[in-house]
Amino acid sequence: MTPWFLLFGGLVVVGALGAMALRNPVHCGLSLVVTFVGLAGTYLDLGADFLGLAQILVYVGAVAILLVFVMLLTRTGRGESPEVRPGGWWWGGLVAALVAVGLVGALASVSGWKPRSEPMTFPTVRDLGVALMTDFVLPLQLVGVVLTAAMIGAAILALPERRGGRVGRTPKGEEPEQ
Amino acid sequence: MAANVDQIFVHLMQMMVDRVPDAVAPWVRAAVGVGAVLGLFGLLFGLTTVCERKGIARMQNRLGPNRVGPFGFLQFAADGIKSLTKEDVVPRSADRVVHYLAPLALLTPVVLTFLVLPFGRNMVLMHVDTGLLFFFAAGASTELAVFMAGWSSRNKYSLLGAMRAIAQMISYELPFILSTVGVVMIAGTLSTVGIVESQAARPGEWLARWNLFTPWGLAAFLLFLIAAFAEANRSPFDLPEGESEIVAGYFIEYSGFKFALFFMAEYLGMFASSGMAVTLFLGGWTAPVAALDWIPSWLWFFGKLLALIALFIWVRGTTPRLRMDQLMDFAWKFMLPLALLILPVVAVWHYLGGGWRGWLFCTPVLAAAYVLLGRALVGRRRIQRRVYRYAGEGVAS
Amino acid sequence: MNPAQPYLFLAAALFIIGMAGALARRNAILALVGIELMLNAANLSFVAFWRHGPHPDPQTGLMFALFSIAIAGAEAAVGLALIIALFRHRRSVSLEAAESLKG
Amino acid sequence: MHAIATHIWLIPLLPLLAAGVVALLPKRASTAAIGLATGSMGLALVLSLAAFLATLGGHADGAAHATHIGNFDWFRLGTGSVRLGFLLDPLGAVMLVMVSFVGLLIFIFSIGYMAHDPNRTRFFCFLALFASAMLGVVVANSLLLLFACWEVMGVASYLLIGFWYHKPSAAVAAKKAFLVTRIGDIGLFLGMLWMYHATGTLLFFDDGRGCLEADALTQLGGTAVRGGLTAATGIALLLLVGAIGKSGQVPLHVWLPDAMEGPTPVSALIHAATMVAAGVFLVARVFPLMTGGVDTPVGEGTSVALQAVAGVGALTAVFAACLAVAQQDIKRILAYSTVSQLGYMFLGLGTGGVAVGMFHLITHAFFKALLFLGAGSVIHGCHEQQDIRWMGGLRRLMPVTYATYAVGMMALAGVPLFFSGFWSKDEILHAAWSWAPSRWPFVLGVVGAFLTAFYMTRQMAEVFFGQYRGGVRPHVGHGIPEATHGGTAGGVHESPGVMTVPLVLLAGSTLVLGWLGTPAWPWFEAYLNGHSAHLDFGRLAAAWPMMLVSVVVVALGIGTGWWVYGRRSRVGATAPDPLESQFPRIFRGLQARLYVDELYDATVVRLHHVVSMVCGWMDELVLGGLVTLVGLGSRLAAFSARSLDELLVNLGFDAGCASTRWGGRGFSWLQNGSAQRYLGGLGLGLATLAILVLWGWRHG
Repeated sequence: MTPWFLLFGGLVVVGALGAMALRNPVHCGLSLVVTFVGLAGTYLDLGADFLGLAQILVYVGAVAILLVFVMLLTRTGRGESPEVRPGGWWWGGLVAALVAVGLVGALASVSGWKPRSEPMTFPTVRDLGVALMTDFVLPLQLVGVVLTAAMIGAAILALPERRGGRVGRTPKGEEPEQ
Repeated sequence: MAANVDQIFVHLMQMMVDRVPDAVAPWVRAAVGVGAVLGLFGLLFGLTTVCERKGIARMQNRLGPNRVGPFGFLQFAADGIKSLTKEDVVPRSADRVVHYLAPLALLTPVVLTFLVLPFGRNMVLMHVDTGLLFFFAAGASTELAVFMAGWSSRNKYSLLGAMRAIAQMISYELPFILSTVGVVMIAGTLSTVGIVESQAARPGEWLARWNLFTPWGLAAFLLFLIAAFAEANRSPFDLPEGESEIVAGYFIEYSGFKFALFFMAEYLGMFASSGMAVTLFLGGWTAPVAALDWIPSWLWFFGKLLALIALFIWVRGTTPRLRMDQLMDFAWKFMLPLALLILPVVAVWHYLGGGWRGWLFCTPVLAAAYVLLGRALVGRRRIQRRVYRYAGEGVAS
Repeated sequence: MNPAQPYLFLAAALFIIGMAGALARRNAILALVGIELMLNAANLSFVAFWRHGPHPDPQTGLMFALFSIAIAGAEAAVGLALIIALFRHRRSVSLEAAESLKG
Repeated sequence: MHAIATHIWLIPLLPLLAAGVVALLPKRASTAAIGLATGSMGLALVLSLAAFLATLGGHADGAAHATHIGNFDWFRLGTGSVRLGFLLDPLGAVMLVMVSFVGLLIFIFSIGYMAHDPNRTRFFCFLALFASAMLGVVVANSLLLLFACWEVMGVASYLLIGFWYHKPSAAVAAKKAFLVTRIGDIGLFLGMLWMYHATGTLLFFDDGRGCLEADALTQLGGTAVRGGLTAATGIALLLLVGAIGKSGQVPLHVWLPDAMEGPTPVSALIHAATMVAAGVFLVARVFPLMTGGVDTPVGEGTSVALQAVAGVGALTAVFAACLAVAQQDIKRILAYSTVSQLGYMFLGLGTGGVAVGMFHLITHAFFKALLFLGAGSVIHGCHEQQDIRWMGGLRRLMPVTYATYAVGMMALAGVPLFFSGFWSKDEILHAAWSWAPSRWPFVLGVVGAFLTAFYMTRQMAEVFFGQYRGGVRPHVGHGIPEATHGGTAGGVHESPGVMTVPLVLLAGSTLVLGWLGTPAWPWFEAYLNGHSAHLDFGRLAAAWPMMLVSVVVVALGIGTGWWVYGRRSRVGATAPDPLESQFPRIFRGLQARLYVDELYDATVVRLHHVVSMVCGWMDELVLGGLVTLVGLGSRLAAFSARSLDELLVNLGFDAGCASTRWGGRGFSWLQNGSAQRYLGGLGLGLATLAILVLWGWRHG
């Protein structure tokens, strides 16, 4: 347990708690960013440089921005009242506690962990690229397909709908009726 | 001798680190490095503001600052003192915590981007395998700070400005990143140092191998530069801050030192982008021709950097602001396809091994794409000389 | 205690926090945030196992996490698009607004 | 020799590239599209001829099988890899030449036929795509590649049938063709999976490791599955289902006549010459598998799969011929005749082996393309009129079309000596006669031959003889102004040269091709088997009784046809058919295609409706109803309890009642549409699982 782990782990936990418990959704989103940064730090600490930076690039640079942007678009910035379902924490907490019992129990009962026999070799970015283009080329292509489908799907979902079910851009000066 | 001058800063740093205990050596190295960068670029920031004001004034037939110090060059010091001493006004309805954190959240990643810029031979603060990725990861984080500033002010202009800025930054981030991929493909590394070294002249060659000297490199450089203008929210992409439309964009409600921080972060971001452009396309600290190798590497880097900054100022002084839809169209319908096209072109270039065959293939392809995309963007509208019509002229015709 | 265990406990904590939030919040965006947290917890454990696991495989764990990040990006985009579509119909992003789809 | 064998993949690639480029062209660039598509097809023909010559050279120097294969890794998955390959052998080479030659002629014909269609560009794109897929099927050395091309072909056929998609009937026909052939494709797909499972490869030939080579066949033939069948038989039957679907055999023949809604060149290309032949080709390609995995002598035909092939073929031959007798649409008659002739091919494959079936395939492709293009020319001349009752007397108005059509008709009917259809059909009948398991296919074949001669005579008489009866009814053509035709002949005109030249070329080949497979000089069979042929009139002598039989049958058919239709030509378009007045019920039944479509509507489609209704109902029941039912049940229990309560004890049960009701509500609470509840359920499940595993781990 390095000091870095304590620092970043603390960021992760505090950020996650904030993301889930703060009243204002925008604060939650910003708190989520803290979690992401903490996670990226943890990855760097673990020696996964590329992954850590990718985490920042994807989550902080894209996902979090997208989240807050959607919050602005849907005008939830002020927060709805009440922000939590009636009995929500009770219910969520119960389920989460049960899961926690399971997970922590499983983790705590681990025994007979064999330490790594040979020293760790950290793959360079070039190694990762070569692996992506050889052993993992099929998953890579699949991810490409999934991302393309998601992009098109998201664009279509978010396009304004017109009467008669046709999806498309509304002509200028003609706002969709709500 | 030349080698000593070239490495003078490296030696200085080494001397300093040698004098402290080993345990704190890395910390000292980091602190001195960051301090030097902050000091140097802080100073550059100040001088740039003055130069910009004076330069633009000259373009607009004005005088510009000319009172403080010799030829007004100490104006930035006066401005700095003023902003430090001004009252820090926070709107009552603002979200205080976020409002306070926003300038810091903007400045921190911008400063981080300087860590991976190689200022000269052996002069990079953080020599990592993933330098370019680090640069973009840090750069991507700035959007969040913009959002924080705009949202927390509880001002509709600042919110509008933030949304404009985010939309613009996300749109231009794609060509910004994609235009560099070609360089990575040729250099075979994400390390900024490796990229610079791959552009140096090989022994026996008289011309350096700058990426700018290839057809795709030129195209990618222009794309990168345009995207950098947009990322820096500078004219002609200064919609997020358009004074005449939304007062000052996302930092309307900032005053005093926080405002100065925003201002500084913007300029530092511009320097970082320029530095990255130098690193990626202009050969970093390498000399353009082998005969000029005796000039210290850091001089080359800063010379190129200053040239690019001058270009930034020049563009700001001479271009009108785009409209929002033009801005988006330009990013998605012109820059993104062109940036994507550059990738296969680079692959073919690599496959052909450059040379005249590479030129023969790449130049027409890129030129054709440029012409076709441009025509598609402009559409049926014919570009013609602007006709001015004045009130009182005939309404008919 | 083996070296991976702190990271795994951290991942478990992240997962549980995310799950509790996803179950409790009314706001659909925040439920999505909770799910993102759970995904990130899974990623963290991938990386922890990659680094400290007994099986000396240089890349697979990283690759798994990398692909997971990519898929999570797609998931966030589609989820948020859905929320926008929901908002357009109901003028609200409360999950209760989407409860009319019941058997 | 080797140059073409190793570059055989160019042949399908060229039309594919043309299709790709044409797809990107704007609509107005139709000239470029036509040039590209036709040019690529011409190049493909040249390459095919080169390939053909290469295989000819192959057995001149004494090689047993002039087969060239080129396999490559498509992609690697884990440790295994999926391999594809290309193949050039006599069977494929002759198909290549046929497909590209007929295809090229049809492309040229289309230039004239589609000259007025505004969507020519799209049309040629589809045509080229189709041709590419068909050529791909021919050169594929892997069942997987064959299947892929097969499916592309299906898509292209769908697009072409529905080319005039603004006509509802065309759109429906396209959908029907697609769905019905899909049923067959499921069989093919399952067969393919089984094959991969059993042999671990999908390559046909792979230096002894392919699935059509001795090792795999012995293994497949030796693997018994239930019912006394071997794996080879099972796979062969499944592949046969695919072939049946594509080749329009009974019971999946219903799509083919409807497919005539497409433009006539499409009918000629797809539904006469090439695509429907793909089923036959598939059976021929996997013939070693069809024989049951063991080398039975050709003609014995003892394997179950071959018996099925022969049975299906014989049945289809007669069935479709019957239907053809009563059709009024010139293209539909040809369509049913195609189905019937395909049945002959299957019969030939099943009883006589590859050479017999393939010979008929090749000759049929030429004369049926000829007939279809002739029909197209007639239709084009008659202003998109397709009903033979509204034609007549075209002999004088369209002399070239008439002459070439007559050649095609006589070839199809099997008029002796000079027409290719005679020789190929005769071989099939001969093989059927000497087939050991049963005499029925032969009898059915003879009946079919009679019917074929009969309905073709009918068609000739109706279309080309008598008086022109059209020009009265308003036409439902596309884009032909009403004013262009007037006068007694209704403006009927001979088609332009670009359409008649292919007709003449096809007629010429029809006359020549027959000589390649006479019993006296069985060059074709020898070529496929890699021998060289010898001229021997003795074999002709041995075959003459059969030839006599078929001559008599054909003469009888043509005679009857002429007696019924030719003696007195039809007076007016609305007059009833002579057969109709004689046997009204049978004729109407035949006209309505023996109600097969209605049967399918009443059974398969209805069943499908019922099944989907049941599914929908089950869905409601399980997802919604069940919960409500539980609630209702508990309420019912509660209600009865309360009644009892009120009636008998009037106290004490209230609490029980309430709790039961609460239970019912509890069940329906599970299904409340709240995503978070569902997520919570997931979480609870996960927790339970984790705890159970943990428990088992501790105590297990």
